[in-house]
Amino acid sequence: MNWKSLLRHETFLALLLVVVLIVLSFQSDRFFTVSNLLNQGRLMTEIGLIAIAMTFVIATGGIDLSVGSILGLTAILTGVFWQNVGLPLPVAAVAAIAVGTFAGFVNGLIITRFTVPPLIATLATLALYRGLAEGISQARSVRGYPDWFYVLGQGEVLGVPTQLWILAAAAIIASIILAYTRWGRTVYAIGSNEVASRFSGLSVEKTKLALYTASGFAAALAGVIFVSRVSTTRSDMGTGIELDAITAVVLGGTSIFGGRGTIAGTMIGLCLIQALKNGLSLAGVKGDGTIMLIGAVLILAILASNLFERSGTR
Amino acid sequence: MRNRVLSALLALSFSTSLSHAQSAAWTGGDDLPTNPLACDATPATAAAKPYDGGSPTNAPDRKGKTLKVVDVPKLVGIGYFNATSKGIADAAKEIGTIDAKTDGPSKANIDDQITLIDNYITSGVDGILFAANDPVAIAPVLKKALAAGINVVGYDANSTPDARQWFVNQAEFNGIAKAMVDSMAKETGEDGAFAIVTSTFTTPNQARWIAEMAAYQAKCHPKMKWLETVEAQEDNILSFNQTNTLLNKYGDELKGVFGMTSVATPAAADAVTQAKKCGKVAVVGLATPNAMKPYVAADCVKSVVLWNPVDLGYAAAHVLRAVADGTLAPGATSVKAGKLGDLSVINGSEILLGAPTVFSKDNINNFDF
Amino acid sequence: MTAAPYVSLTGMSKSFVGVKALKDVSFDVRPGEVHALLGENGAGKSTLIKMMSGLYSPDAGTITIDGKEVRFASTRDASAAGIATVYQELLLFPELTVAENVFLGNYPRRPGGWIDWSEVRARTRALLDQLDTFDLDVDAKVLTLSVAQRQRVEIAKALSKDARILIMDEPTASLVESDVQRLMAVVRQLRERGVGIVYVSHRMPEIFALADRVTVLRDGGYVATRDIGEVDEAELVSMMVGRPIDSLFPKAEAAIGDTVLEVKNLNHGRHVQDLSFSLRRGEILGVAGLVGSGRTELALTLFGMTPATSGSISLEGRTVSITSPRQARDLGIAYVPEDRGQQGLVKQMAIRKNVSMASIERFSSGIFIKAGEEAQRALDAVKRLRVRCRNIAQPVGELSGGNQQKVVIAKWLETNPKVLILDEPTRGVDVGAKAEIHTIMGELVKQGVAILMISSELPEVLGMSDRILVISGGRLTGEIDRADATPERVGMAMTAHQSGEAA
Amino acid sequence: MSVIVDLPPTRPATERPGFLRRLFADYGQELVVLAAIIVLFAVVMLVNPRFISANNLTTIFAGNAYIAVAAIGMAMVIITGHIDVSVGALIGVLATISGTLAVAGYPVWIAWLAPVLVGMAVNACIGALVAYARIPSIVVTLGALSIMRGGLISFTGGTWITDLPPAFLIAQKSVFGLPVPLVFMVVLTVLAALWMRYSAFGRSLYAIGGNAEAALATGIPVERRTVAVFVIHGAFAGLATILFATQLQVIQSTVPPNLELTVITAAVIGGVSILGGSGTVIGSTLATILFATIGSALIFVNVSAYWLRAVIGLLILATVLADMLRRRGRL
Repeated sequence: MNWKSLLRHETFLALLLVVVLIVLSFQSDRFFTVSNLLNQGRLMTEIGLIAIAMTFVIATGGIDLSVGSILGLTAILTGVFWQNVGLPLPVAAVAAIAVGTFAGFVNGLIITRFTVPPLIATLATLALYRGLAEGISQARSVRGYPDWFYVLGQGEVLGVPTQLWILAAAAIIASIILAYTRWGRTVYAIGSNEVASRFSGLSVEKTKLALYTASGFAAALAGVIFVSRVSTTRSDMGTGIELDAITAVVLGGTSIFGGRGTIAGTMIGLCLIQALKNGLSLAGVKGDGTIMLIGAVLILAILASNLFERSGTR
Repeated sequence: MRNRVLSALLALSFSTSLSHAQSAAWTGGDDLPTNPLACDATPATAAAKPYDGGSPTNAPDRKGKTLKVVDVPKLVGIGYFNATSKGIADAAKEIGTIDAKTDGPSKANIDDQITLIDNYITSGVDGILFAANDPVAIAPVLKKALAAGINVVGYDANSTPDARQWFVNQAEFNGIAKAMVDSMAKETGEDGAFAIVTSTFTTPNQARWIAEMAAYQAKCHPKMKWLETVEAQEDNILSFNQTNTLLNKYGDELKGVFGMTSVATPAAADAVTQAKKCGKVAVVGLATPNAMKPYVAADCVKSVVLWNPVDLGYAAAHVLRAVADGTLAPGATSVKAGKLGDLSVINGSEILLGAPTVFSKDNINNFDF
Repeated sequence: MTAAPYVSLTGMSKSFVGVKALKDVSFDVRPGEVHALLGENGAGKSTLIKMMSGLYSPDAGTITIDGKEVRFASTRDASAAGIATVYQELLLFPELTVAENVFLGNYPRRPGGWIDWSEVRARTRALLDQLDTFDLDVDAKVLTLSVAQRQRVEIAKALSKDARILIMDEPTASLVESDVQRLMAVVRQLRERGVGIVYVSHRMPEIFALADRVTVLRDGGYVATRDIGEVDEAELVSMMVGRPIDSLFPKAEAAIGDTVLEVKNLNHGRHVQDLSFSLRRGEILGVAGLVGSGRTELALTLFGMTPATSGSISLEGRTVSITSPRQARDLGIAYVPEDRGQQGLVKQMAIRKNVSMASIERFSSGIFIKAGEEAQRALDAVKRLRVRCRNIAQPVGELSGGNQQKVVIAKWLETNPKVLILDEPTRGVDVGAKAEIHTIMGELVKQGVAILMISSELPEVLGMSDRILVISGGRLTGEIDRADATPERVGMAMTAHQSGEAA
Repeated sequence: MSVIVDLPPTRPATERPGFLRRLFADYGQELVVLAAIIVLFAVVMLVNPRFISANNLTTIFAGNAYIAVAAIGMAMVIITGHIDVSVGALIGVLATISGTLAVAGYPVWIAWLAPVLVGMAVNACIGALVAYARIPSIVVTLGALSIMRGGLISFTGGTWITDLPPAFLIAQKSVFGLPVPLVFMVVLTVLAALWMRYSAFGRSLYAIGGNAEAALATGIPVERRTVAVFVIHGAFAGLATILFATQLQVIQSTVPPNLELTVITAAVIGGVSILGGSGTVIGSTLATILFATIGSALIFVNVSAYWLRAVIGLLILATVLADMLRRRGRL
């Protein structure tokens, strides 16, 4: 049964997360504190936003490697629009997000109109968008934003980091869309069998176009939050974030071949990675050791859930 | 179809390059104000400036107590930061009351570095030593550390001053620029043409050096000709290929290559060596001596500019100790740094390591880092 | 002559996830005979075949070759024992050439281990010539071949291994009549050469034309083995289904009403040229033609997959332009495609979700899916169309072909179509389900739906249609009323383009 | 019941398509890439004739040979229907091993052989996880990437390897006046291309990538072949490492930035279908040369360094789109 096996992976992952949390809180008494956990939420927001959109994209059997570059491009444009063009900062940020969203739309166009496989299309735009960020910025940073802007990335609302509200809202909305709406159904249908979806009158192209656009939007929004969090723009922002997001999505049980995956899984995967990064660091493990362990967890988690599934169905 | 696309692209690239050629500044520099030194050896007269660093909130009295210190360089896994890390370890051993460890991102990535520092703040260290990947981006997390009562000292790459207490300046940007350009002028003559191989244009230190070099060259060696700057990441094969391409493009016109990173400089030297242009094309650059020994020994590279990164780490650890003990307080004019003796305070809250060292065939074998 | 069996299977049993797929079945094949294996889908034919070809290992039972007991650990073992299989879904590699496909995994070598490519090509040529297939380039990539040509390649591949036993799993399911004839000739020729053939098919005429013996399975169990002379069609069908079947083609009398669909001078590419016809309420319009004649392309054009380049389509008197399946659906055109697995269904998804897929907007309020209503409608559909399944949450891929087809039909009925296009509605569907699908068609036309039925099976076209369109080379070469339709007339029109008489 | 339709037993024999059409059909993408290289050379040559000086040709062809060699193995993996995002990290690890052995005074042939063997061993593990544990290759290699990147820093601490014995530096040598990396690249590409086109093993990789289930039913040992192709890919990564580690007199013992993306891009731009089952290693090598040519050309035509990467992105996109248009035209 499809949904049962899916549930099994997420349950397993959630259990793993609980075990990891328990073990880590024994390692360091500073780990399992409200302030630390909230703070970790702040740090994982950008990856989280991108991973949510990426879950949809991967569930259709696609992939978007250009998100890191879109993040960088948006960051740069926020600064350039504000400082060089002279737009008011909110307008500049919205305009930059619009461009980032458009970059995602272009990905979608290349993929749907020219039927270029998503991996190749976004591999090309990965280079292109990063290049644009570099060219437009001339490698200059833009700094010195007004203080109110930092509320987004460094401030708190009701005691919780501002961007965590955004991430939580995005996660809830996205999981409702994926699980309960016809858009979500269309996503799974495309991921399982694109041809049959088309033959069933589903708008495959429009859906894909919308998803890559949404992925661009998520990356762009993450870009602005990132700028607000680190108070500066640089054209190399977000380099390699695509792999982090994909890792969270895949760890969360979304099939890389499409057709299955949930936002809950992605969020658990994301939390697991962040908890490992933070907890191990608090427990005195160095960054390089943490990377190794996350790699091993990724392989072992998928291996374990594969084994579960097989023993269940045979 | 295809040809049209290509020619359109090429036309585009020409036009962008033309529009760029009109600006006089070197590619790769930043747009902050420059302050070139005098052409002769006159030392810069430093204007006295009040302390502009930050201070930790409610820091406990750490005098004489063992400090738990974490050193977060830009990235781990390169020779330069291995050397600073070694210096910190040496100092810790010598002082005895510092428990230091180095942990950094595996790529020079601002976000990873911020996350790491954040984790260490939570885990409760007494002191943080850092080399910033971005001066502004790192500021919020450092301020958070100060607010948590942690002593924060920078080295190698600064943050905004109010985000840390002190910064150990290995050599001022204009000092490095002078040493580099003077060395190049000596080797290629006053009218030589040269090119630059850097890591990425977004790396702040490199951008600052390039900007200062441009200003100094314009002031003191006006006839030298800057050809272009190329990016080569932190990738030595790419640096090698880029240098080769420059050699091929300019032929005999190219008289010198600046390597702006400890990765680019040996690769550039290797390119010149393998092109059998030793002596015809000068390589001047920032690099660690160990990586440069073969080229210096073969007389292919005459001068390598670098401060001693082991000393830099060593000084940083001493400064941190002094800050924690309260012996280095705002307004001080110098600080004792073990075997390095007294180091002077400049620019309000910076501690100067000294003039950069120019390594040559005579002294390079005295260094091992 | 009753030679000793070359291969015999005794007491074979196999279960999957606790469900018995095969219970104590025995089966044997003699050299030089065609042994037909019959049964509805799910009767255990595929399981039996797969054990014979080494893909599955039995839970119980023995296989003997020439009287000696053997165990097949892999397909390699089986093929070493002289057993080769031509699967229903042809196992060819589109990017490889014909010759490579034939000898893949089994290349003739030169000393030193290098493949002797000239030998590969020469022997492939020889094998194809034996099959009277002189027109196939051994260097052509398989992706460029037609289904019939691919099947020939698959048979050549089986023969290349000096097969003593050749298992053919529904070899004619996707062939047009003329290719079926050629295939039957090949089978006879192989039988002459002493090859034992296991022939699985749903098509009775072929079985009576070819088989020497026939074995029937039902629900994983063994029913009987008979010489072909001892049985007639009705008897075989009732053995398979377990009950007597009145008629395979229950033609329902429906009142034929006004014209729903009017097509004039429709064009798309090479395969749809200048087609004009009309379709009325309550009518079943059969479309006959060879593979590649443009039958399916006509359907795809009407359905908006490959929008018409010129010509007009009017629905209930209103001229429409159809550029996407979605639009076709909104206009009341439904299409049950010929490739069920690829185009018709999302196999991993539950029955419920497949049923609602084409009309998901109707099951939604705003963007949200009304799960309760969706489930209710799916339950109704399953009951109405007699889909055999555990429950509506079962993935469609686990159902038999006939039940899968019913789900596809159910999906389109949810859109309340005015025009229902059925492309090969009973291909790969077993006898019982076939009759049921035909009954459903009858019920639909009674409700006033207009059906356009494309089929390669002439008996089906003749049995179900009120009128028959014949297409050849993308052009209309005949329009025949039910009363005048004979196999010969339809057959003539199907090959008409070669004489160039089409307008 | 059935209708007998008499058809002549043979239809008119389909004519064998001509050599050129066949070439276009079989090597379409490769020809697009080749054309792009030639056009670039022609245009840049006009701007600056030094572009085709012997030295610059050496830089373009030999300087990036290690990428081409790694891309050969990557092409094979992708043809089989898998992917490997850990190859950059693997090359970093192997280079460190090789350099360490060379400096430690082992004979140079051991220092050359070690990366090949270790590469094969590491990828055997990856291949086994993919083939037998049935974990998607992108997941396994994403994990392996983390493990190797972290592990390399843990173990070396990033110390550079210097004082390499001159005999070790094979990439700086020449045979018959040709730089060794060029020879490596050409010989390995030709051997691999012949092997992929004419050997039973090579053909079976296309079969597995085209339809793994069918391949299994045809009697191809799919699991064993999958492990084998990863092992071979490991060997090519080892060979690439030899070039990578001996190009300079020092070895930077970290993972070269974005090398895996470069290698994958080379393979797919060279025409290897990301879905498996088609493509050639000639394509991947040509694509590597195309990238090297673009990189060099943009310096020669004075593209502003700030816009360089954008132009590279555009050129890649143009190549991809040109190929898609070509395919459309054929359909």
